Amino acid sequence: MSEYSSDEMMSVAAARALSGGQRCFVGIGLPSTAANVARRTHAPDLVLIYESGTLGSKPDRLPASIGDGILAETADAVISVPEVFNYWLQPGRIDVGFLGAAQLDKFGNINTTVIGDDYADPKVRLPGAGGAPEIAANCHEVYVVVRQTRRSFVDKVDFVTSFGHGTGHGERQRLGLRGAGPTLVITDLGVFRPDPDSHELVLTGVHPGVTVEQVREATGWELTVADELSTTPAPTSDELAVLRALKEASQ
Amino acid sequence: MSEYSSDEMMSVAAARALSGGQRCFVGIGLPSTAANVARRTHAPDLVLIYESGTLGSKPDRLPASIGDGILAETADAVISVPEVFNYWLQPGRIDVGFLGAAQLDKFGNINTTVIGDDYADPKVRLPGAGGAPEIAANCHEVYVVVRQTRRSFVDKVDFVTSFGHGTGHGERQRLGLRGAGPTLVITDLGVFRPDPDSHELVLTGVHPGVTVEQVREATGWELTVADELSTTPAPTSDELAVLRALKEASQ
Amino acid sequence: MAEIVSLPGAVAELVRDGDVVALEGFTHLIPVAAGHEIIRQRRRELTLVRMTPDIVYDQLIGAGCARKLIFSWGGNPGVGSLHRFRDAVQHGWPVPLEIEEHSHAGMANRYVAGASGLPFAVLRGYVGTDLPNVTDTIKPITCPFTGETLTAVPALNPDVTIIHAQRADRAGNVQLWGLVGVQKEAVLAARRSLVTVEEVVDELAPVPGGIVLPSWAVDRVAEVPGGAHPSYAQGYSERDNAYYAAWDTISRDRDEFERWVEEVRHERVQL
Amino acid sequence: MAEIVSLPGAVAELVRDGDVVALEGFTHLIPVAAGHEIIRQRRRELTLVRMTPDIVYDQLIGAGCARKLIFSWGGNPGVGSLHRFRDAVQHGWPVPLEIEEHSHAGMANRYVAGASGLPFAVLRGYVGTDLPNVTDTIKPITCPFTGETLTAVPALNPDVTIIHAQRADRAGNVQLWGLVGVQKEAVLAARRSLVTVEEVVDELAPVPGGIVLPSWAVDRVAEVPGGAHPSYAQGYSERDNAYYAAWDTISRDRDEFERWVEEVRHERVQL
Repeated sequence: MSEYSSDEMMSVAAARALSGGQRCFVGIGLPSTAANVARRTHAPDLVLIYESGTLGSKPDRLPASIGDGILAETADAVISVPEVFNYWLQPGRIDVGFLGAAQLDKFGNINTTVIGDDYADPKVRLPGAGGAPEIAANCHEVYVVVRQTRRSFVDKVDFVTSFGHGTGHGERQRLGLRGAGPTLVITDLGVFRPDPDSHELVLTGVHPGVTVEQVREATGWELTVADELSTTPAPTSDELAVLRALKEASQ
Repeated sequence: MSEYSSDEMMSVAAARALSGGQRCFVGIGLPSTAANVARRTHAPDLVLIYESGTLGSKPDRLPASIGDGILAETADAVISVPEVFNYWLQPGRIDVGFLGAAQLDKFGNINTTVIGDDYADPKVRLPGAGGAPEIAANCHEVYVVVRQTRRSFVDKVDFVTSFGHGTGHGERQRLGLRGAGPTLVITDLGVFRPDPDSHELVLTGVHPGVTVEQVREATGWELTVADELSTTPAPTSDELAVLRALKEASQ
Repeated sequence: MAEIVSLPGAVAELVRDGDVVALEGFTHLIPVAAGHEIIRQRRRELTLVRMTPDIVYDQLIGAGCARKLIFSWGGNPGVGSLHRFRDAVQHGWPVPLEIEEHSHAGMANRYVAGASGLPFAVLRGYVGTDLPNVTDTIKPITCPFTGETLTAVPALNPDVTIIHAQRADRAGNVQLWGLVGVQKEAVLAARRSLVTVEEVVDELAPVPGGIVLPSWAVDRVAEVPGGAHPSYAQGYSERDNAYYAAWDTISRDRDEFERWVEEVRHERVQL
Repeated sequence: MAEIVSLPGAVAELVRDGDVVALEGFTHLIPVAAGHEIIRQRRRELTLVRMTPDIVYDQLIGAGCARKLIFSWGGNPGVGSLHRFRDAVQHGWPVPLEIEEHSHAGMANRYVAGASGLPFAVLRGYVGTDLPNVTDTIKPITCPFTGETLTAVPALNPDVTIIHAQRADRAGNVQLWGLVGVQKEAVLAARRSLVTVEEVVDELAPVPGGIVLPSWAVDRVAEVPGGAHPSYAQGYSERDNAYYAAWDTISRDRDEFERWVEEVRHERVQL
């Protein structure tokens, strides 16, 4: 077993969550890294869909952006941006939406818009929504991958850019949203899943060497821990090799 | 001057109505013949648009249908059927809609749906609307080319498939239709234009050898004749040669 | 992922009595062989959907497969009328045919809405025409920003869409080019889909103007060379204009038509 | 028909103070040179529109050309934040920047409506998010057939859209391929349009995945080789990732940024 960083553990854990044949709508950054590792390891049939308009991209390096030319050159089909949203995402053809977040709250709501209470005068202006609101709404389920700190993992997001479970307790269904929303959150510390009733995120696994106390300290709400807490298997040398090769190829 | 048929006179007269650089949405049959003659004679820059999804087709023979392969092979761009209607026709990008008709009435309304008063039990079931209702609505103006008889040239169409001037007197504008509607009707006998106020079709020209009385007999309403009645110049030998070559090439 | 199967197998599996079925193709790439297989398998009570019902729909209607037609232009292109269609509408032969009639723009947008997972589409259409008086799937809608009134039509979501394409690869990815019509939308709008192709190849070389339907957006693919005859498949075949003209004669007469149907029913299936 | 002109001439003619201007391009084919020309000509009070405002919009905003931004994602892709954009939003420097914020799906559909001559578009979007609370161009709409509530967004119809493409022919027909983004819709939605191209050629050979905008749908074409730098033009250039990283440093500091603007303003125009 090699040495590895917590970021590498997170990427590998996220990659493992994807399985072959799934259609995955890939956000840029951490989600793209994880999805590409999955396709290069246990899930070669994983279908990668990017909002720049590519269906079935098979990049041999990490794309530098969602509009990287390699995504188009290796795709089964290149389509317009309106088409990717209207014909492919909106009707529920995508199994998994794979998203990052600047802020994530205990009900899986995502903020990538502003930090601070005042939208008009924000503490920090973030990039905004991009494709995320409709990815979160229309994919069968959503996986979120995010580095966990008390600032990113909050009780309530300052701004709901992408709706997760709202205030929980079935609010998605009441709003008529057809996808299941965030069913899995993977951080550099562990793994979270929504409670089936309350839809609050519950710690269901920790990465090797991480304590529940560490997770609690990096969580901005009173953390619930699952009765059966798993420990993520450490990255295999194969997984690490693929991850590092992908990252190196994209320098 | 060669001998020519009244159909040939009609096609040539219709062709002359088009001018170079115009974007023309071409219905199949008589309109397509005329538009292709125009492109091969005085209007080489005429842009032909077919509802099968071709922009700028340059066929060297008459297409057998609006989906003839030659239309795609010679086009500047081939697009989907939804796109041709939504992005090109609907926003008013087309100068002239060139239509045929089974029945046409004195206000330029077109029927290609049913003959007879009872839609549910028609005397004759016609093909239906096709692209015509929106061609008639959204082109800057509409030219109609039709063989004229008392059965085809009626006081009031049995069914309004494509709206011309309705009951006249500015009804188009009141309905919010943006194109000018039928501004020219060419038959095998003569040429008609709507009166600027009433919008009733008025005979403004006759083809060589045709009398006003003949036109009146083939018109199903009390015909108004323009004060200045022109006589269409007979087809030139060049026009006839092009028309016949196109027709021959499509056998 | 699309499975590559035989045409009879695919029709037997996908097309059920009473289904809403779209066989799309705008003059080019019409899935005629699949239509004949539906006749052969004696499907009944179908609601047939197509922008431009032509010969193959005349055949399906004459063979008694349909109880309803949703369409925007029905004719034998370049020749004239559809006599079986007329006979069904005007005389209820062999069974009455209900019709739901739209314009091309309306039908195209109904497929777009269906492909987009929306319940309706908006267009500038039908204004002043008699179509809204006879078709109840045309309604006004008001723009919430400008107050302008436009026209709404409901989504089309066929139970099955069948199209014909030039090629598929062995994984079931489908490629078509030339006039692509409304086929992508019709497939994406459907609950189930079948694509007949001229050939199955190892790899889909990119073609200018070509579109690809990924394998995971299609249910079944069947290799049916010439499956669009008498229409054409660009790069593979020419339109058989004589057949269109000949159909006019066959279809004018019920007896002659019935002989034709018997022939189709007894065609050896070689797939 | 599109006229082939110089870039400075086209910008001088088409882009006016106070206009709504879209420079579209989804990472690929971003019309950066045209953006710099707008800075050079010191346009003011523009409403800038783009799904993915990145470096060139950061530059336009920093140079004081814009009073408003309509967008769905603003960042330096693969690097981080847009510092000039943040400075304008958070501190009103050099002038206050109003924002109208959507999602990608909403923006794409706003262009589609604009290209389609419709006043609004319908989508499944924004439900449950805070965006409708801060953006007044998001409204509910009811399906007249099912009663379901969906979301409407108004059409975008820029005064001018500028895009970059690989090629045009001498008649002004424009061809682009690779990631085509929302460029066709943005051009068709606009009142006036300019396409900068890598090269003007005698004939547009068909390219797989390529689309053509006919000359009569475009107002002006300008030959600007490398006009997408630091983004790329598939088949012509690679993305200059180092520039994106370098921009982070330049844009963090107002003084350094102003030196950059001065350099752009004094660039020799060779077109």
